[in-house]
Parts: sequence; structure tokens; C-alpha cells
Amino acid sequence: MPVNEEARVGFYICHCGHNIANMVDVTAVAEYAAKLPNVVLSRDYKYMCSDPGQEMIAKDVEVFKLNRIVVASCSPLLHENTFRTATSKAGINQFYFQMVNIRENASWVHEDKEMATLKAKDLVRAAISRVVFHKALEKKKVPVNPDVLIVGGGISGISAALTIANAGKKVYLVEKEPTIGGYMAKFDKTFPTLDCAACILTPKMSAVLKHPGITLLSYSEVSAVDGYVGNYHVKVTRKPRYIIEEKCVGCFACIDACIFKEAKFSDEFNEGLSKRKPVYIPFPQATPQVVLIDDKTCIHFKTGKCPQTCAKACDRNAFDFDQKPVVQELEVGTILLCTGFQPFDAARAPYYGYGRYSNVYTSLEVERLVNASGPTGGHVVLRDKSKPKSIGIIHCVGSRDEKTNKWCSRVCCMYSLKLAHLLKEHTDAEIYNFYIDMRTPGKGYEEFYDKLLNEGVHFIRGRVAEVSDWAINDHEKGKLVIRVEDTLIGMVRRIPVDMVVLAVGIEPGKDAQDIRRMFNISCSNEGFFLERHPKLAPVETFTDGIYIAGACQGPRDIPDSVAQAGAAAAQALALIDSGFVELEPNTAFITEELCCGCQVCINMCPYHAITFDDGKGKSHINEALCKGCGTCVAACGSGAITQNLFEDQQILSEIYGLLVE
Amino acid sequence: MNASSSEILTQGLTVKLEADLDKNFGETIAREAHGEKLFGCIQCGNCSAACPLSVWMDYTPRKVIAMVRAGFKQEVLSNRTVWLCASCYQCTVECPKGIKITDVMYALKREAIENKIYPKNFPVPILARTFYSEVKRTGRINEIFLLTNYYLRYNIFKMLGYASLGVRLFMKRRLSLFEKGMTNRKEFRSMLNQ
Amino acid sequence: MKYLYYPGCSLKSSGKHYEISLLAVLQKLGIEVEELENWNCCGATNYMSINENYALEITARNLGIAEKQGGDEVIVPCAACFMGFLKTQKYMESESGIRDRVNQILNHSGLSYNGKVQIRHPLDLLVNQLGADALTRTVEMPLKDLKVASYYGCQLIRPYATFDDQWNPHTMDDIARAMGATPVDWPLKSRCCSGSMTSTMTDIGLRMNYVILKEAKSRGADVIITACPLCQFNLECFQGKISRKLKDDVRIPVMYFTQLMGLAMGIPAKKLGLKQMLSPSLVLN
Amino acid sequence: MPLTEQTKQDWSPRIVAFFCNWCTYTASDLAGVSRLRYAPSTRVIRVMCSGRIDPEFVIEAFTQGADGVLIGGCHPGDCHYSEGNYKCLRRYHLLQRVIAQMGIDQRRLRLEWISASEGKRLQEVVNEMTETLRQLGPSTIREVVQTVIK
Amino acid sequence: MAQDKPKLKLAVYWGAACGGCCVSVLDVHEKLLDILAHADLVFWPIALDIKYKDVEEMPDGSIDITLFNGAVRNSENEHMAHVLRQKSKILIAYGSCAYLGGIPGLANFSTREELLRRVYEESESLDNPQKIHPQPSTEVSEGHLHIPSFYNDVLTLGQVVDVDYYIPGCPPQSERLVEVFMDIVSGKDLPPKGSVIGASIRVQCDECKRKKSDKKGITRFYRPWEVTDDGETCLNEQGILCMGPATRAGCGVRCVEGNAPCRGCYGPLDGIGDAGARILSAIASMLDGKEPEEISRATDSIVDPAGTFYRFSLPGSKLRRKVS
Repeated sequence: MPVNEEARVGFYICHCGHNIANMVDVTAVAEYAAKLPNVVLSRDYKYMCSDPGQEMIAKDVEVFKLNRIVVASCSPLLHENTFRTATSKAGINQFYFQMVNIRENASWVHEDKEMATLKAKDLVRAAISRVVFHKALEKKKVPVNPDVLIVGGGISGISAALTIANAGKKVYLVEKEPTIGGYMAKFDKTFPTLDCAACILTPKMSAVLKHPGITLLSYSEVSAVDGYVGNYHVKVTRKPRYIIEEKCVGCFACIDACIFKEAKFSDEFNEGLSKRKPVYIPFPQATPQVVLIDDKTCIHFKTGKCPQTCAKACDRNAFDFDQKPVVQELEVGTILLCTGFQPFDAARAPYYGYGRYSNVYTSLEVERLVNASGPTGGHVVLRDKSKPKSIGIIHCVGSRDEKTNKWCSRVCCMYSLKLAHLLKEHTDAEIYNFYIDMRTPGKGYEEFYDKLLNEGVHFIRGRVAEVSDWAINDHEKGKLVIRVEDTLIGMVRRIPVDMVVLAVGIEPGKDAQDIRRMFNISCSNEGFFLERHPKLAPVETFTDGIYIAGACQGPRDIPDSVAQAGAAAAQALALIDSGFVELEPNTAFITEELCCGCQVCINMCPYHAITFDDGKGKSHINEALCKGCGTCVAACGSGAITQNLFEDQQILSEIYGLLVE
Repeated sequence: MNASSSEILTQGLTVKLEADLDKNFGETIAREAHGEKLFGCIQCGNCSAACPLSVWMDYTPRKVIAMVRAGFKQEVLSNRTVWLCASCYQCTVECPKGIKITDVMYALKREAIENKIYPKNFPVPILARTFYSEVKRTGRINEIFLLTNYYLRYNIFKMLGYASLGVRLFMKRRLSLFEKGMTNRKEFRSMLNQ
Repeated sequence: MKYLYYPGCSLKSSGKHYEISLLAVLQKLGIEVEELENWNCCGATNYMSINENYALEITARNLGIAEKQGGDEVIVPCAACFMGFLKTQKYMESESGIRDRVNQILNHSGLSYNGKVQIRHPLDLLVNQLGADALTRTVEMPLKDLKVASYYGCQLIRPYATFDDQWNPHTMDDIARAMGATPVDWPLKSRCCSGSMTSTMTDIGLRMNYVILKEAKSRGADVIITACPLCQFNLECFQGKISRKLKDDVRIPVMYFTQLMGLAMGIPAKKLGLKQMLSPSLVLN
Repeated sequence: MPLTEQTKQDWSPRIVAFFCNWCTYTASDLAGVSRLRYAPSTRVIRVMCSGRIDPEFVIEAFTQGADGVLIGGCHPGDCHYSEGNYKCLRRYHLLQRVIAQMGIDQRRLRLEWISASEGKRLQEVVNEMTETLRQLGPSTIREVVQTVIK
Repeated sequence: MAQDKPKLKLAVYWGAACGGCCVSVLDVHEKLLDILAHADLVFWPIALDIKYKDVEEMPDGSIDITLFNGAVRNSENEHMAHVLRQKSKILIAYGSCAYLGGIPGLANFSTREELLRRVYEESESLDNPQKIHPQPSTEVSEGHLHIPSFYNDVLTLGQVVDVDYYIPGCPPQSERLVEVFMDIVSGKDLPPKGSVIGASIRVQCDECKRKKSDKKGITRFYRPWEVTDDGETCLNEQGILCMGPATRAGCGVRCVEGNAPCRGCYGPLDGIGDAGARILSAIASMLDGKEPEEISRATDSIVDPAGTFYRFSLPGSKLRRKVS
């Protein structure tokens, strides 16, 4: 085993209660470690991360003159910082510390105590063998730019923006749609209190617009992100509205003047249930109150032969048909991603007939139908203008299904109950809810379910197999027949209805993967953004300074999204107010004396941190730009590049230690 | 154990005692059906509603799954439910948990035959077994021989109902006694008997 | 491309007119097929009910022969055989235990199956490979004003087949359209016909066929076309009995899609096995 | 793949596993948090990026007695450092050819892309590789290297 | 010239070698006279008729400097390595073979049996119907005949005895030898024991005059005869596999100066554990391609990669030899 005469290693193994001790014989490992070269002291302790555990290290350093610390416990991703701080407090450089992961990497994943203990011994040996070659390093402190970027102007982004701006920080809120508000703006009422979505959301939307600390970049998308925590450099592409935003007051004169007398094009905000013109504003309370032109349907853009009646109608000269996408550059210190979700596409569940039978609706369409400002003015009528007398609401559409999305979308039970209530109120129809399990875990949610049970709404426990127009008697004729097993009775039922509502689930936005790559964060298996820790760091990501909130992290209702937005805002503010960030000193440097100037390393670096000095004929690494991947190190034929914390000798000693007793 | 209390209680149709269950039944069937995930069933009943035959079954397919994993072996095998499965795979393609229910039904049929627990003189297993031995014997199916043997085993009088159809088909040369068969039946049999 | 052809037992007896018409259509389209040498029964659903090992082995034997015979693709027109072939292929592909055991058994006869021969249904070949346009070009007598209900049944499109949409199959409708006919949209396209239950649980079997015939008729279909010998047999041969027993005239021509094609392509009725049918014959104007 | 009876048998291979910090190391943490059981064969060495992995590390591991070497990185296009995984892939390809010439069974060296969310994949890969190495038997490389045959 | 100083005693020996190293000693040309002014040659099989027995009888430590070239391939080489270690004050592994195994070291891709079979049974120019292999000991009418036993593993000198210094090269540059010798004679401070001397601390590219850029992006490699070298661009950038980026300089970039790619005879820099792995990594870092197929196409264009990267260093590498 490699030896460094001066190294005096203190070794500690943590029981982690029973988490480690149950599967790894910690005493045996401690005894084993005591006999290894350079080890002066070896101890096992119930909870190393506790205060007494950390104080023990400090005391031992003093008494035993330790100058290297190795702790075998959980993952370094969880507690490396804790123990580095403890090492530092004990008076030795924090990088004279090495952590051994015997919990996530051993005790939690194995079933054979003997083998797990053997593995732990190998890992401990490797760490001790490595730590003797550690060097003292200093973390670099970098100031944090106090400005914040928030991506996504749904309820999460809006809440976070207001919180941060109210703390006196500058916020850039980027929204890809022409207006903020997100999905919440489309809802009629919100469960379980049934308060009007618009009434609680629109004041927040206008607060965003009015807030001096918030710069709203609507109809814009982030196109590039560079830099690191505290110092991000962001490019935002502002899509052309063909209207000069500052000039437009939202008087709608242009819309009235459009050459299309009748609205002809599918209105996205109303889920296609109504029509709009090429020049339009998404909905009356759109924020900002600025119209835009859809260049795919506008005659001017299609043929160039439009008399431009809209522009002529504008007395503020707000029209600019030559607008091009503009890239705006921002410098921010932290970023909040609140990019939301997309509803499950009901056409992916063909057995429910969406798109085939006109009376099959998605829940979002029904939200618009029951909405007083919706396409029918709040009258629930079918596409043939008739009023439904019976309505079936099918839960879990696209959710809890291996063929589509495996997860429970969390909100559908509750919004289905809400829609059942609203539909009952609007139509007095017979309403059937088809559910697999009724999930109402929230404040006032179960009470809402109770209320519905007593409102005369029918509840049938069973997953609907099919919606079809196959009638087997006159009663079913002309209706949509829902085939389902009433599992509580154990019989198959055929229920004819006039209207079917598909409670579509929540899935990751279709650009989630692009966003993830751009911001260098991870996604969980299902495609939602991955949090740093499911319990302890739910709004942080593995990339420092980037936080997530709302349904981009997983299915989530409004109260939870708002709460999470607050949490993310608090995390960002905490970072900003600390004033600076400490960077891991795992950067690489070139020993100039050895560099031959072959320039193989230069292309290895994705951050252009390596440059070639023509005068000297040597390459040079700009430490500020280096992010510490180490790829250049492995490329250097001269061995002239060293990566701090991951030096060749350290890794080779670790390998040796792992394998050789 | 107090035998009399037990007897009194189990006379009810809605009572099942733990001691009367076959606790390994679920595992056995899951293994037989290629590790089928029947323990992952959430009892949503989609299979029952999708099944074109469930209306004639004693238990719905969903209930069969629940009974299998709980160990109601006797109940599941002794009635005609599993034999009514026509292998149309509608349940399998629709199951949200990806359970290959048709394969579970096959496994139950095999289990029933192995344990000799199935409804007496029930035609479906008889046809299956006749078919099975016909193929094993000759390598191919001749419908005349298949049906004749089936009715001989099942109920010869039932055959009469089909006589006129048979004659008509025969006249149309859609049934034949002399269809070309396999040439090396012996080798085929010995392959299977390995 | 060398096409092999596996008829299966039905196409040699009660489904003889399927074979006759299929071969006539393929010949007209210039597709040569070579019958699999000394094939055996695919085992259908019954084998799976008795002995799964045998079920896989006997099907694998046919696949082994196909590989030995040097085909690129084997055409399997019977829906039950087709599904059995795909199932065996799938199991042998995904479970190495099954693959090794089955091949060991096949070795006994000097055979093995390594997934080289692809399994194809004629519908896949005609619609997805040749294409509807190519088929239209062969039409001599367009089936104008003919309303056709395509009946796919179960095993043709699920659970393993990928050539068609299992929720809303369309290949037979595509063919009908290519022949100049009008496909009828109806909800029971892929509902089970009860299989052999017409011989076992007669009452249930007949009822299941009744709803199919009834719905096709009530949607205005002039003819039902199928691609499965058992479906065709049930719907055709029992429709008289059903009509009598349930006192509802649900009689309607039920033919193979290949017979319909043959008619449009101008192939003489004799070469399409039309004379061998029991259901009311299709009157063409 | 769940842990089979076989993987529990007496001999357990030792696999030196180089995992990148952002994807595969995180996946192995996830496997731990999810309590996914897998064979106790791997010994993880954490590096920031799979691009840091020097072929010499792999050769050192074999020389010192590793039965296998597993490299885990982010999926193509997902590298935390943009393209380090491609650099790793190129070195891996060339190294595979060299170790084959050196008489080392190529199955002893494996590269897998395992993202932070793929704890399950990690479990499968480790179990699979363990099984493969079991079939190959213990590596004799260290013995050969240390025993000079005159 | 310090006449009062006693002349140094110098020995040159060859193990498994081609003779090139001995010739490189002669290649000092007239400088040989300078050397001989300060030293007497006491043992040099290629040039002087001195028997092993005479060497064995010399007092321990009586030779001042021994240049041992060639690898250790058989019992004779090993025996002489021990003898010369004992008799010499300074033992220098001279040339690539003694240093890292060199070209004879490529035999470590085969076993003894394979080699003997090839040479004594399969060689195209052979007439050996009885397939007779050489035996270390043979009984003839005159008595026992012994020849050295042939080892399975080719070894470096350092793997057999304690070596003071290493001079790399195949062969080493004669000028370097003169420099080293003169340094010793003039009593300069010698570098720490175990050092590589007579060479640079940097790699070839440092001295190479060809134009280098950061545009490597190699999609495939060519053998030198497959492309026309433009004579001025980095050979690797032209797809001609050159070991320069990981090979110690000191030769004067002789090969590249002669428009041939560096083959790596000077070995790796200090602190590099495995020369082959290092050059492999550097070369792979110049490749282009993201798809496995593209990458394979590039790596497959390297004929015999292990033999290329370990051409001079196999016995001295971590794995030492083919392991199965």
C-alpha cells in the first residue's frame, strides 16, 4: 500500500443508526482500518454527522495530531460538505478529508452482511490509500450576481417572481407564450374551495407587470445558458409579435379591423373550442395586454397582399411587420425553472374515442366550457349545442398505465370532483365518475369528496375499458356507451351517456428535455426535472444555483406549486444574500515546464478554458473558466495537466487500495 | 380449534378462512405465466369490461386475479370462468399494469388439467385435449377427425346438431377425409417426446 | 426476396377458399410463394392450454423449417397461426431459457430457429409493402357502391402484431377502398368471434357471432370481409342457425378479403373459391 | 434483473467501477435510496466526468486484480460537461481493442450510460456484469503480471 | 585534460539486442578518442575478446560504468546482468530494450511455446522434419553441452537488477552518450538514482517543428504510404499515427525530421506509469465522431494498436505481457 510518512490518518465509521450497522459489521471494519498503514486512530460511532460526531473529530485531531480524516458513512453527495467543514473546524485543511460511501453503495443495496463488510473494507482501504496523497486546497470565493432569472410564467413562476422581487431583487421572468398565467388562467374554479381561478390569479398577474423589480419577457424563450452558480450568462430570444410592445395599449381596435371579419382559426386558449383572428390577444386578462399576429395565418405573411387594415386601425403606430427575433442577453446569479407540464394527449388513449366521437371532451376543454368567459359563456352545451343529460367523467386517463404514463397525476381525482360539481350545477345531468382509486390527500379534499357523494353524483369504481357508439338496445342508441366493471359489485356495466369527460393526466412538457440540457440539470425517469434530494432538497438541482418549482418537477396542484415556488425563492434569496459562493477547487492546471504545446488538450475543453500561448508555445488553463471535468488531464500525453482533488496519483492509489490488501 | 364454530361460520358464502387457502397458488401461477405481474394488479376491472365473454363467466377476470393471488385455488379452478377465455387478448393489451392476463388464463387452464379440477363434462377442456392429442398423433388437424373424436369424448348426441352443416361443407369440399398429412409423423412425435 | 407460405390446417380444409383466393391474388400480383415443406399444425390456442412447451416447440419447428428452406419471410394467412408464430418468435427472442431449450429440441430434427425468417401476414405485405395505390392499379371491376365491413377479429392484430393499429385497425379497410368499395366504420371490428366456442359453448358462441353480424348489418354493410378462417367459418356457417334461433335475420355475405380483391381484380369466381361458400353470395352489379 | 441465487454463490467478482459524479454515481445513490438489491461486486471510484478516466486507470485496475472494470457515464448528449462522455467513449473503443490484444476478455471491461434517474438500470448492469464475470471466472491477470516465468 | 586522474573503467554489454546500441557507441566517431582519453574499455563483447570468466574474476565494483544494452531474454542475459551489477559502480540501462524491453519485448505478446513452435516448426524457411527444439542441455559424445535457457517472459534490465540510470532510444543518440559520459568524467552532480538521463523532460512535440493546431478531429488513420505528407503539418493532424505527443524528446525528433512518424522509442516522461496507455489516451483524444460506428471506423484504422502503443515498452508496462 502506498505510504506517505507524514500522513496521520484518523478513520471513522458511522453506524447511521441501523442503516449501515445492520448490513456492515462496523466494528470489524474499524478494527481492520486500525491496522492499515498511516492510520493512527480508528473509531466507530452511531451518527458521525451529528454534533458529537463532528466534535469527536476535532478533539481527536488535537490529541492524536491527525492530519488526514476519512469518514465511512453515506454518500458524499449528501454529507461530504458536513465532514469537510468538521475537518476544517478541527484545524486542518478541509481537503485532507476523504469520504467512503458504505450506505448507498453498500448497506442499502446488499443482502449478505459478510460480503457487504468485505466491500466496506475494500472501500475504506482505498480511501485511506488515497487520502495520504491529498493536498491542501482553498475554495475559491465568487460573488453572486443578485439578479434572478425565472423561466415560466405560470402560477409557480409568478409566485416566485413576486416573492423575490418583494425582497428587493431584480427578476427577469421569461414566458414562452404571449401571456403569463399558464394553465391556471384557463380554469374556472379551483378545488376544493371553489374560488374563481381568475379572481385569485389576475391580481397576481398584474402585480408582476407593475412590479418595478420584475422585467417580464413574454413570448420569449431562453436560447443559451453559460456560466456557473452566481454568474450565469443567459440569452433570451424574443419572438416577434409584430407589435411594438411598449406602444400597444390593448385597445383591440386592430382586431376589429382585421380583414378577416369572422374569426377563423382555432383558439388555443379555448382549447380549440372557439375561433380567433390572425391578430389577437389570447384572452381578455392577458398579461401583458398586448396583441400579437400569428404569422402562420395572417394574410400579410402568407401572401404579402393584405391591405393591413389592422395596422391602419392602430392610432399608436404599434405595428411592425418587419420584426425579427431579437436576442437579449442577461447576467443573473440564480435561475428558477417553473416550466410546468403538459396535459396528456387524449388521442393516445384511442379506446376512449377522443377525436373519433365529438362528444368526448378532455377535462381542459370542459374547464373552458364551464368558464363564464369561455367559448360558450359558461353554458355547458355539446358541439351540436344540445345540453347533455348524462355525463361520464373518466379518471386516470393516461395515468397509472404502463402503456402511457405510469405515475398518478395527483390532481385528476380532485379536479374531476370539481368538474362533477360544476357540471351538475350547470346542467343538472346524471354524472358518473369512473375512478380506480379515489385520492384526496389534501386540506379539505376528503371533505370535498364527501360533499360530492351527497350531491347525487354517481361513483363507479372501475377503469373504463371502452367508450363506443355500439348500442345494444334503444336506450343506448345515439349515446356514447361506457363499458366498465363496477368492481365493487363485481359486474360489468354499460352506461350510456351524452358526454364523456376524460380526466387527462399531467406529463412533462414536451420541451422538458431541451430545457434540461440547456440548464445542465437532470430529469427523473419519467421526464420531470430531478430534484437534488427527494426529501431534503426538493427544489434544488444538481447544478448549483438552479432551482425548480411547480409541475415541472412532478404532478402538482396549485397550493403545492405555490408553496414550492416560495421554497425555491427562499433558496435563491439565501444564496444571493450570502453574497458569494464557494467553488469546488477541482480545477485543472498545466505544469508549464512539461507542456510540449501539442494542443491535444485544447479541444477537450467545452468551456474554452484552455488557450494556446503562441509566444511560449504552451497551453494554459484559465482557472475561472475550468469546471473541473478532468477530460483534458486524460488527454495529455506528457502528464503535464493535473486536476486538483483527482490527481493521477490519488486515483491510482485509490485503485491500488481497493484491490490490494 | 373449535370445529363446530368453524363449520357454522364457513357455511356462509361470504366467508373464507385463512386455513382453507392455498397460499402458494399466486406464486405458482405467476411463475407458470412467465413471471406475470399479477401481484401488481390494482383491481381496476379493465380486463373484465374489455372481455367479450366476461358476461357469461362465474367470476370476472379481475376477480379471478384477486382470487389467484389470495389463494382461492379451488374456487378459481372448479368453475367455467377460465375455460370461457377465448384468448382474444383484449384484456392483455388493455391492462394498465401490463399483466398478460391471457397467459395467466392459460396457466390456470394448465393448472386445472394438471390438478384435474375443472367442471365435469365441460366441453372446452375436452376439445382442447382432443385437439392436443390429434396434433401430437398426426402433426396436423383434420377437422372431421378432430370433431368426431371430440364429440365421442364429450357427447355424441350433440354431434347430430352439426350433421347437416358437416354434410354441406363436405359437399362443398371444405371437409375432406383425405387431406394430405405430414410425411414423417414419427419424427415429429419423437421430437415432442424428448 | 423469397416468400415462404405456411397455410396451416384450416386453409387446407374448411378455409380452403381462403387459400385458393389468396394464391390467385398473389399470382395476379406477381408474388411467388413456396409452401413450407412438411409443416405441422401451429397448435392454436388449445396447445397453450395444455402444454406451453409443446405449443412453442411445434410452432418453432415450422419456423426452423422456414429457416432451413432459406426464406426471407414466411407468409402466414391464418390469424391464429400468425399470432402463434409471433408469440413463439417473441418468447424465443426475449427468454434465453426458452430459446435454448426449444432449439435443443429442434436440433433433434436438424433444425433451429435464430430469428432470421420474418413472419408476415398477407395484409401487411399487400398494404404496407405493395401499397394501396399498387393494388388499385390491378382493379378491373371497381366495387362501386359496395359497403364493406372489415372484421379483423382478435389474434390478427393483438397482442404481438405491429403491422396494423391494434385499437383501430385499417389494413382491410384500405384494401376495400383500393378495390373501389366503401369501408363501413363500426365499433366491433376487433371484437372476438368466440373462436371454437361455437362447437363447445354453442349458445354463447352463437350469441357472440350474432352481435357482430347484427352490428355490421345495421351499419349498412353489404358484405363482411375477414382474414381469419375461424372468424369466417363462424360468421358464415352459423349465420343461418343464428338467424333461426334468435329470430332475427342477420344473414349477410361473409368472405375473405382475398376473395373480395379477386372479384375486383377480375379473377374468375371459380379461382376464388366462391362456389364453396355457404353464405348468401355477393351480387355484383 | 433481480439478484439470482447464482449471484449469491461463494465467489463474488470484484469490479472496479468508475462512475461520473453527475449521472452514474447519482444513479448508484438512487439505487441505494430505493433499496434496489444488487450483487456486492462493485467498488466505486467517483470521478467528476467519465472523460477523466484515463486508460491507465483501467489497466492499473486489471493489473492489481480487478475481475472487471465498469465505466459509467451520462447518456450521449447529456454529459454535465457537454461532451466528456464522448471523449470517454473514444478512449474506451480503442482501449477495448488493446485489452483484447493483451489477452483480456473484452467482457471484463464495460461502458454503460446510466443517467441519474436510472437506479434500476444500474442494478441491472451490475447484476448482468457480475453474472458474466462469474461465467468467465476470476481474473488471473494479477498473478500473471506478478509471476515472471523464466 | 586531467592526467593525474586515474582512467575510468568502462564496460559495454549486450543482452537481447540487435547490436544497434553497440553501433551507436561507435557512432560517436572521433569523440571516441575523447572518451578513451578518460576511460579504458574493459569489457565489450562486440569489440574485445574478453571472456565471461575474466569478468567474473574482476573485483566487485571495479568497473566504473557499464552500459548494458538489450533486454533480458534468457538465462545468459540474466546471469551477466547480475555479474555486471556486482562489478560496476554505475550500471546504465542503455537503449530502449534494456530500459523498457524494446522490440524484443514484443515477444511478450506470445508465449515461449508459441515462439519456439513458430521458429522451429512453422517457419517457411525451415527444414526440421523431426521438429527438434533447442534444449538447454544436450548429451553428446564429448559430454554435456549447455546453451542458455530461453525465458517465457522478456524482462527489462530493471526487472532483474538494480539499475542506476536509464538512457532511452533505439538506439540512443550518440551525442547524448558523449554528454552523459563527459558529465561523469567532469564530476558533475549526478541526477538521483533511477533517473532517465540523456534525454529531455518534455515530449517530442516540444522540439518538433511541424505546425500544430487544436484542430485534431481525426476520422481515420492512414499508414504513411497511403497519404502524401505535406511535410509541414503535424503528422497526427494528417492522420499519420505519430507517437510524439507521449514520447520523450531527446533524439532530436529524428524520425519526424525524416518525415516518418515517431514510433515511441524514447519512452514516456517521468511519472507516467504506463507508456502505452498514455499514448492510447492521447491518440484517442484526437479522434472525432460521436456514433459508436464512426468511432470504431477510426479506431479500426489503427493496425495492431497494442503493438503500436507498446512497441518499445511492453515488458516495462503495467501488464508486462499478454496475460492469457
